[in-house]
This record gives sequence, structure tokens and C-alpha cells, in this order.
Amino acid sequence: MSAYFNWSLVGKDFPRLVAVLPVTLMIVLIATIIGLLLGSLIAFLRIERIPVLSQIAAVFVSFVRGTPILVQLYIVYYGVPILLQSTLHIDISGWNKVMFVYIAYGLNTAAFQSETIRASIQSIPRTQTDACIACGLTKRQTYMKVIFPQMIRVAMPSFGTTTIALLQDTSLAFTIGVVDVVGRARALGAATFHTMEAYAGAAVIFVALSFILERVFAAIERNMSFTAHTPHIALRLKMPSLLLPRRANTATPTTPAAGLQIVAQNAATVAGA
Amino acid sequence: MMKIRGIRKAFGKQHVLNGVDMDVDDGEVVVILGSSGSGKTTFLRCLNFLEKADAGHIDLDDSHIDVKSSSKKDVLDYQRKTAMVFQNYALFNNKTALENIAMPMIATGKADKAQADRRAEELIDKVGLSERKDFYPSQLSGGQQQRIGIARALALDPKVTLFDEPTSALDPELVGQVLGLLRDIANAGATMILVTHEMKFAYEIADKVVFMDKGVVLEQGTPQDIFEHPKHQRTREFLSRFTSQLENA
Amino acid sequence: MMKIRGIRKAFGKQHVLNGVDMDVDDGEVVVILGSSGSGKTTFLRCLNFLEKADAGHIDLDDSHIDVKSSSKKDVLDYQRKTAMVFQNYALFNNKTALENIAMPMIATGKADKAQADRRAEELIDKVGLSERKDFYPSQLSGGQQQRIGIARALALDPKVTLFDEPTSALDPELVGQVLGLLRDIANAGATMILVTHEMKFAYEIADKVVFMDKGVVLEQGTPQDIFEHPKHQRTREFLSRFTSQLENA
Amino acid sequence: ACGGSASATNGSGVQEIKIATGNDGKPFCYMNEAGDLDGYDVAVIKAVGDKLSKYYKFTFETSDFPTTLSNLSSGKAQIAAYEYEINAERKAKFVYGTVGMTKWDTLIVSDPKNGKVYQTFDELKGKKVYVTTATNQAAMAEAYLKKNPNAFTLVYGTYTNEQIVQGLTSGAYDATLAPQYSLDLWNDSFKKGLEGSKKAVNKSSSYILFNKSADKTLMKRVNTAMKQLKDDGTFEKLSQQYYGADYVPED
Amino acid sequence: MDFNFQAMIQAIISSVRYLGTTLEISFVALVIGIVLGLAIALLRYYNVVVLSPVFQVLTTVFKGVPVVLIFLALYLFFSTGFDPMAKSMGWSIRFKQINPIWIAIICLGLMAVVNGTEIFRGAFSSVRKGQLDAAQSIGMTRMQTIRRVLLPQAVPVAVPVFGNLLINLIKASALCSMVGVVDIFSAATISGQQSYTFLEAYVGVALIYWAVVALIEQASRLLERGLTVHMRRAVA
Ligand SMILES: Nc1ncnc2c1ncn2[C@@H]1O[C@H](COP(=O)(O)OP(=O)(O)OP(=O)(O)O)[C@@H](O)[C@H]1O
Ligand SMILES: Nc1ncnc2c1ncn2[C@@H]1O[C@H](COP(=O)(O)OP(=O)(O)OP(=O)(O)O)[C@@H](O)[C@H]1O
Ligand SMILES: [Mg+2]
Ligand SMILES: [Mg+2]
Repeated sequence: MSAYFNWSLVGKDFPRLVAVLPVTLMIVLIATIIGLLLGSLIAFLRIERIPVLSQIAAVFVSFVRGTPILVQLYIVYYGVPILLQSTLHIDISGWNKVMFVYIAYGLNTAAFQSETIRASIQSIPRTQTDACIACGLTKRQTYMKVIFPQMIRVAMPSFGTTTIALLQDTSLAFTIGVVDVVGRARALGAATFHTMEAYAGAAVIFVALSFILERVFAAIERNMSFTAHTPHIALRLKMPSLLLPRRANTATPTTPAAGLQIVAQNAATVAGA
Repeated sequence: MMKIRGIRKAFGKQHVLNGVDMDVDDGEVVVILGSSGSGKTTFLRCLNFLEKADAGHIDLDDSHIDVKSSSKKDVLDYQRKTAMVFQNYALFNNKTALENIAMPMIATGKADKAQADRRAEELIDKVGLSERKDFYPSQLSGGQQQRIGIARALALDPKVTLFDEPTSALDPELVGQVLGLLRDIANAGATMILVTHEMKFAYEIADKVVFMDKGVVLEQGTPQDIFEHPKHQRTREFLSRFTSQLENA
Repeated sequence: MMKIRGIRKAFGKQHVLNGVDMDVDDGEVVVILGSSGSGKTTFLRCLNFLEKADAGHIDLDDSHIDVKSSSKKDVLDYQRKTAMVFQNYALFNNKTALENIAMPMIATGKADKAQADRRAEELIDKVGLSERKDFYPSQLSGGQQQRIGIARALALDPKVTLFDEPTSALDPELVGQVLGLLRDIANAGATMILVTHEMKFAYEIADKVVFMDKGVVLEQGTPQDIFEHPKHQRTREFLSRFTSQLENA
Repeated sequence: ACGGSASATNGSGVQEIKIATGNDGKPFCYMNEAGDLDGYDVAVIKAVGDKLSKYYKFTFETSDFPTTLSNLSSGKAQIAAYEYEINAERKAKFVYGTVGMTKWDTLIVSDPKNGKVYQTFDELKGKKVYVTTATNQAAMAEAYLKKNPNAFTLVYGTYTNEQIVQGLTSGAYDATLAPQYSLDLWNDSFKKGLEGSKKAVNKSSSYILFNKSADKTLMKRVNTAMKQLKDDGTFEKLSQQYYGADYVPED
Repeated sequence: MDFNFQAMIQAIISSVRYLGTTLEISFVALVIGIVLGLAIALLRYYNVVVLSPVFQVLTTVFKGVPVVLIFLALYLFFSTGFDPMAKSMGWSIRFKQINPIWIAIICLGLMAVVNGTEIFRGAFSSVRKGQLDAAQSIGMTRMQTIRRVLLPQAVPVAVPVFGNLLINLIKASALCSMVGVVDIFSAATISGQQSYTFLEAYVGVALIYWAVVALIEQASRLLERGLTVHMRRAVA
């Protein structure tokens, strides 16, 4: 294998991969934002069983889950311009290609996030919404003031896993010529005829990012636990059995129903590199 | 004055409430007794529209609600005249003790932020938890949570407050605390409907005791009537443990 | 005869048990009282090795256990001489009522399948649930679940049975049922250690009452000693609600 | 109808033309180590662009191979340059440029250490031959197999260069199909002694493609410019630079 | 742009024949993921010394490594390392005789193991602690507890998530052309290459994926329902 693996090349490739990291991060960031907003909307439509819209949302989610993301990317890349042109007469041929990548990954993330959000919302005890009704809160107030703040914490471990998976899945952007980390690795592999070294560099970046993201998400999760800002630390010890899981495996998602949903999504969904 | 008529509720084929009637005068404390599964919780939930009853009317002051046909707005208005204290506390987990009391006041437009905070501080003081006001529910003991739950209900200044077994999840010392607080509130003239298994407390505090069985009101009357001269065999059975305790001790 | 000496347990820096000693004679019923957080549950859990105590000895018949150094096998042997009934029932959710009773007998090698089934039927009959034997826990009411939990413990024919607040999650009628069952078992000569908040029941059933506070045994004695002539201020405070009830009623 | 949608005219009357090309096809069109688009096809098109800078501004639309064709047919580009050989289906869908760019003399490549150097398809009877999915080599092997069923077994894949070479040297398959310059690049990159058949099993040339609805003037100007560049030796110079030898077709 | 339905149908017809390959790879990988994932999850659940933290680190690392790299590295590792190893072990099998489908299976299997571990860990955490206490208080051994209490309760929780994993494995199996296996995705590409209708081919194969995924979702829902009969409250 030594003929195929050259350490010095890893050193040369690595900075070039780091240079395009912002592209990957932007895709992840924007896809995550779209995913959260649209995903919340879809989750809301489905939980409240809004007629027609909830069925459309269900088909959308099923389609996205059921088809390779490459196909979704093509549909957005070729389909959206035609759609906008023929319906609204908007010409978007001048758009930067990366916009299509944002949209495609945003829609994809939204479908997956909506399931996470749905599961997290459903994991919030009924008593919480009961209390809202009993206090005379409107539906909007119920969602904004009680459900969302609590849901975020439950969903956080899952968001973490999905985001890490998304980091890798962005590779398909290169298929339409957007150069992200995996795309750059592919290009370097093609240019040097040494693919392993380039991907190894990408692996180093992703593993590092995964570690960082895991930490960040864990921190957010802790911050959202509504126990962390204890005025007097001593008092936290009063009911430790409630606060601290007794077993050591605290890394597991706090609510299995929601947490699990996503674990599986971690499976790389790259189809057709 | 609250007038409840013909409340019915079925879950699927199971008829849980079969036409419950009840009158509650202003400032009256009504205690509902009944064995497990008799429909007490369901009844309270229907009164607060947490569960939509299948049929029935509720008149409360100027609100006249037909549970089946009244508009969303009328129901919301009516809801804002009632408040509920839950068996399992049901505080908002993402809000501190103080916020739990203040937020609903603001959300329902009963007070602005400043007023709400002031009133919340007052109430939290009243239930003896001033020094815990910035704690989250998970950092409070059961008895403390329940007292915050009661303060939250009181803050909304409801015409009627509903209590579903407010002490059943507490240890005996905490039970004492919470019952004491309820007694104070009752003495202050609040209108309350209360489900409890604390017979002794019911005996002391109630203006009227209602015994429910299989989704109907089997009998009602003053505590003396019900505890000392129950008319129905079922009521006698149910109360036997308590009354024997009354005699034994 | 069970001899418990110097049980200590800390969670991190928090010392929950600070050297608990206790003697339990064969056929004796020991009731542990104490306020919330005094370490009662932790003590029972240590006795059953659900929690590994930090120090202490337990002698039970021919088992001599040093909690720190005894071998896994000795502990397993000892564990099989004790059984525990949990506050929250803790039936196996994936087993029917009958299987819940029979499976542990088979797993611990106390009986073969046929014997276990026979014995389980007997016990389920004894706790009055023959017609529910094929139901899953989620299909049983709290009181029913707790009775199965007791039957499961009895099936193992333990030298000592530990009960942690066996009635606290039940409604008054169910409490009556379960307490009745416990009384029967006690009368039949079983050795029991029992944590409860049902003072009246404790008074009736206990051979010995132990009052725990802050992880130590504060005082112990016959029910008369403890309830009527408590030595410590703390005990008096704790019992005040109950004793006032004894007087009032 | 969509053909013209991607072109825009700027103030000075210079029209923007999008060229679809690949981004990982060394030595034709690829992103070099510095991150710039590079390769023979790219260089040729750039030279054409320089010649026609009065009328057009060429910009590249990069993607993988299948997507270049989708980009061309969807009108996201007017021209595609990625070593397209002539075949009937493509002819029906697109318009070929008239000037050949590269000689595609495909050799049978094998590792002499594993026995012999195969010279003809016939010698490969019963052997395994690797081809990359959806390439012209695959098409030509399939065409041969159609006429001579059971001649050899095709192994399809989307191997990287390492894998192709390693597959040959390890004997996972006996041969693959490639032009001389690919072979040279392999031997050079991995220090191996692979050899090609003496004679090509297939001869053809590659061309650029136009979108069918592309403007005829554009086609004419580009074809003319390419002819000039070929005649003045620019093609040959670029061929030396990227392929290491002269692979410019005669026509 | 025009969409050639004929070509799409053609692509569906030619790729459906390789459905078996896609399913074989995905299912075998799933089985590997279930078996090894269970083992690792148990090690971590019971916090087994050394092994538990080692697997924790490995899981985090493998989450970050691009699957493409795993395919590539494994292929090169096998093709250079297998024959010498086989020789020294005295095996008669050589690399060229190995069906590359096994390399694909190992790659996806690895991915399945990483995920399977996490799924089981989540499912275990959904089993109430009281259940294990009860088992322990009765004096059941660890193996008895796992077999009679932990697994029967964790499996129903894990089933739908493994359904998800299978879906993702099926989609990820499109990468297996990287090691020379023809699956439905590359079959569609081959079909698309003949008439240069790649887009149509992709859409066609997407429809196949969608159909398969819908079936799997349905099956896992049924399986889950079957397994949780006793967990649901019977409306008396
Ligand atoms: N959402 C529901 N779906 C189906 N049945 C229900 C539902 N809620 C309550 N029930 C049934 O309605 C009956 C009455 O329940 P309810 O909770 O009102 O009783 P309760 O008098 O409050 O009893 P307890 O003293 O145990 O709290 C019970 O048989 C219960 O199983
Ligand atoms: N796993 C644990 N980690 C840390 N602290 C614990 C743990 N388990 C119990 N404690 C603490 O130990 C103390 C004793 O708890 P324990 O449950 O034994 O009390 P108890 O006497 O049973 O109370 P209650 O009457 O409320 O059941 C409490 O302060 C509790 O918070
Ligand atoms: Mg109730
Ligand atoms: Mg306890």
C-alpha cells in the first residue's frame, strides 16, 4: 500500500482542504438554519394535523428520506429554475451555484430535522401543555414560551449527530462544481492521482470538527437543562437523584424516542460519489 | 356562582362521565371524593377544557358555555376565569419559580411585566418561598413545586380554582405544608373545587362534599352529612377506612 | 436473625448513610420511619446490594457479608435470600403477571418451569388476582401491580423481604388492599423490613419501629415507645401530624 | 428554448458563454493542486476564448462527467468540453464541433508481471477486464461483447486511479482499457511497469459539443477558431504540455 | 429541457435487476451492525473497563471519517494486504477470488456498527432503571438480566430506528461501485450512459429507492407494533 500512501502529500493537501472549509461550514450552517425553520414548520403541520398541508408535508418527508440526495440536488438544480421561470417568470440563471446547494441541503435537512423536532415535541410531557391551557395561554404562546424552549434541549443530541453527518454529506456539492472540503479532496485526488492522502486530510478535519461539535452541542444541552444556572450550587445536590443519571453512560440522547431517530441518520447518506 | 349541568364524556366506548351536575357558590369550597376511576380527574379536566366534554353547559358569571358549540373565543375567556392546580405540579420546566407565576399573567394580558413581577414576588412570599424564586422546578422539592403551582393559579385571580389531588405526590411533612396553605386560601374566601384523598382535611375544609361514582354524582352535602350519615352503601364502603380511623384513634 | 452493622454510603461528597446498625429477628416486622431524604431508600438498596455501600457488615444466617470485600458469589447467594418490593412496583414490563412471578424462580434456580408455574398460580391466587394472571403490567392498576410485586418477592421464599413505601403510589382503597395483604404476610411469620409513611399501619403492624434521620438511626423501639414517648425532639416533630391526628379524631 | 437563457450580453456587446467541463478529469479538465481549473480541454477552450474575445466571454461551469451533459442539455451551458467521442445517441442530442481535439487510441493495459501483455480483445477470452462505469471504454467493450458474447468478463466500477492500478498489479482483473497518456500517468504516479497493447483496439477522436439550440454564429466562430489553433500548432503545444506527447488528431 | 420518460423507464428496467445486490449488501451490513453494535453497546452500558472508553473513542472517530475513505482504504488494504496474509495463514483463497461484494459489505457493516452501537445505547437508556434493579434484587445474573429483561424491552424501541438505519444503508450502498460492485445505482448510470440521459436514469433509480424505502418503513412499523403489544395500555 506504501506506493499509494505518501505522508508528505497529506501535509501538502491538508492546508488546501482547510482553505475551503468555510464553504463546507457555510453549507452546513445555512442548511441547518433552513432545516430548523422549515423543519419546525413541517413538524407543526404534522402534529397539529393541519389538513392538506400535513399530507403534503408527509409526502415531502417520505420522498426526501427515500431518495438519494444526489437526485434531490439535481431536482433543485435543474427543476427550480424551470419552475420559477415558468410560474413566476423569475430568471435565476445568474444565481451562484452554491445557492442551489443551500436549497437542496436545506430541504433535505428540513425533512430529517422535522422528524427530530416532531419526536422531541411529542416527548414533552402532556402536563406541560395542559398547564398552558389551564393558564389560558394561546397556542402560539404555548409553542413559543413553553414547548420550544423545552424541545430544544431534547432535540440537541440529535441535532448534533445530524450536523456531523451533514458535514460529510456536503460532498455532493462538487458534483455540480461547488468546491467544499470533500470536493476539494476529490479534486486533489484527481490532480495528484493520490486519493487516499486527500481523503485522509478530510478525515482529520471532520474528526476534529466532530469532536468540537459534540462538545458544543453538549454544552448547549447542558445550558438548556434549566438547572445549570443554579444560584447556589449546594442546592443542586438536594435532589441529585433527579438531576444526575445514575449510570455513567450520559452520552446517550436524553429521550430515546427523539434521540434515536437521528442516530440512524448519522449513517452517511452519500449516494453516488 | 358556577352552575354545571349535564357534563358527559366518553373515551371511545368507555363512558366516563354520565351527566354531572354541580353548583358552586362564590367563596364555597367543594371537595370531590370518589374511588379511583370514578371520573374525578376527568371532570376537573372537562371544567377547564383540557378535555373537551361531549355534552353539557357551564355558567360562570357572565360566561355561558355550551361545551359543544361555544366559540373558541368564549372558551378562552371562560378558561381565563378558571385555574387549575395539578396533582403532578406541572410547572413549566423551562421557567424559574418566579417566571412560572409571572409569565401566565403577562401572556393572558392580566398584567404588564412590571406588575406581574411585583405580584409574583408577593405571592411567592405568601407561599413562603421567596428565597427560592430563581430556582427551576427540577431544583425544588415536591412540596415547594406544589406551592408554586398554587401561587401560579392564584396569580391569575381566577373566579374558581380547581385542585386535583394537590397533595398525593408528597411526603407527610410536605402534605402538612400544602394543606396549611390551602386552608389559608379557603379562609381568605376563594372559590375552590378540590379532589383529594385526605379525608380528614376534606372534613375540615369543605363547605360541600360531593361523592362521585361511575361518572355521576352519587350524593352531596355538608361534610357532616356525608361522613357521618352517608346515604349510599357505596359511600359508606368508600369511607369505611377513614371512619374506622376516626373511631379507632 | 439478621445483623446489620455500620452501613455507610456516600454519593460523591454527600454522606447519605453514616453507619446504620440494626438487628432483625426471625419473623420480626421492622418499620423504618424518617423524613424525606433521611436515607431510608438508600439503606434498603444497600441491604439488597442494589447500591454498593462503602462500609459495613451484614450477617444473615450462614452468610457473612462484608460489603466491601465479599466475593461476587457470596453476594449473589446473599441477595437470593432477600427480596425487595419497590415503591414504583418495577414489574417486568415485558412479562405477564404470572411470568413476573414465575420467571425469577426459574432464573434463580429455585424451581423448574412446572413447579414455578404451579407456585406462581398459588401466589397469584393468594393476592386475589387469578383472573388477571395473563395481563401485562401496563394493563393492571397500581394496586394490582403492587400485589404482583409482593407475590413476586414472596415466590422467592426470601429470609427477609424489604418493602420501600409499598403503598405510596396508591389511592386509599388500594392502600387498604395492599396493607391488608402485608398484614396477612406478617401474621404468617415472615421477616420484613418496611419503609412507610402510613403511620397508623406502622403502629399496628410493627414489632419494632426505627426512626432514621440524616443517615443514622436516631431511635428505635416498640411502636408504643416511639409513637407515644419519642425521646428526640426530631422524632416528636416528625410524628406531630400523626399524633395530633390520633388525639383529634 | 432554454438554450439562450444562460447567455447574457454586457454593455460592450461581449456575450457571456458558459462552457460545461469536468472538475476531476486529469489531464483533460481538472482542478489542479492550486485549486485552479486546468487541463488540455480547458487550455484549448481558453485559447479559443482569447481569439474570440471581441465577441464572447467564456466562463466555465464545472461538474462531474454526467453532469456536464445535463448542464449542456438543460441550457446551463452552451458548449461542453470533456473529451466527447462521437456516438450516435450524442449526435442526436447535441451538435459536435468540427475540429478534433485529442486522439483516443484505446489500448489494452495490463501488468506484464502477471503473465502477459494482452494485444487484442480476442486474447482476453475468459479474462476479467475493468472499465469505469459510464465511460466510452465501457461502451466499446460492451459493443465488442455484443458481437462476441462470452469473450471476457467486464468488471464495472468507479475506481480511483490507485484502485485501477492496484487492481491490475494484484491480479483482481487482467486488463483495463486506456489511452497511452493515461498509462504514462499511472506508471509515473505509482512507479509501476504497466504496459499497453502495441496496437489500439479502438481509434477515435474527441470533440466539443454544442447545445442544439446554440446560436449558429457561435458554432461557426468557435469551429473556425479551433481550426486556426490546430493549424498554428497551439494544439500540439498544449498536447505536449498536458499529455507529454502529440495526440492531436489529423483531420 | 426535455425529460425523456422512455429513458427513465429503461433505466428502471435495467437497474431493478440489481435490486438483489443492493438489498444483500444492505441487509448483511445491517445484521453485522446489529450483532456487533449490540455487543459494543453492552460493553459500554456496563462500563466494562478499558474496552468501554476505547469503543467510545472509536465511535466518535468513525463518525467523522468520510465513508468514501473507508471504501478506498479497505479496497487498497485488501488488494495489497490480503494475499500475503492468506499465504502466511496457509489459506488457499486469494484476493482475486474474493467477490468484491464482501468489501462493500464490510464497509457498510462498519458504518452499521457505529450506528447500531448508538441505537442500542439509546434503546437501553429507555429501559427504566427500576427494571434492572428489580432483576438484580431478585438475584438474577447479568446474562439473565440482559436476556430476559433488557433486550425484550430495548428491542421494540430500537426497531424503528434500525428501520431508519437500513434505509440509510440502502442509500449509502450506492457507493459500492467504488469497489467494483454493480448495484441499482450504477446499473442506472450504465443505462443512462448509453443514451446520455443521466438525469432520467437518476430519477428512475430514485423511484426504486423510494418504493423500497416505503416498504421498509411500513414493515418496521408493523414489526414495532407487533413487538409492543404488551407495552401499550389496553383500553379496558
Ligand atoms: N384519555 C383517556 N383515554 C381513555 N380512558 C381514559 C382516559 N382518561 C381517563 N380514562 C378513564 O376514565 C376513567 C376515569 O378516570 P379519572 O382519571 O377521571 O379517574 P379519577 O376519579 O380521577 O381516579 P383517580 O382517583 O385514580 O385519579 C378511568 O377508567 C380511566 O381509565
Ligand atoms: N444516586 C444518588 N446520587 C446522589 N445522591 C443520592 C442518590 N440517591 C440518593 N441520593 C441522596 O441521598 C439522600 C437520601 O435519599 P433516600 O432516597 O435514601 O431518602 P429517603 O429517606 O428514602 O427519602 P424519601 O422518603 O423521600 O423516599 C437524598 O438526599 C438523596 O438526594
Ligand atoms: Mg384522578
Ligand atoms: Mg425513599
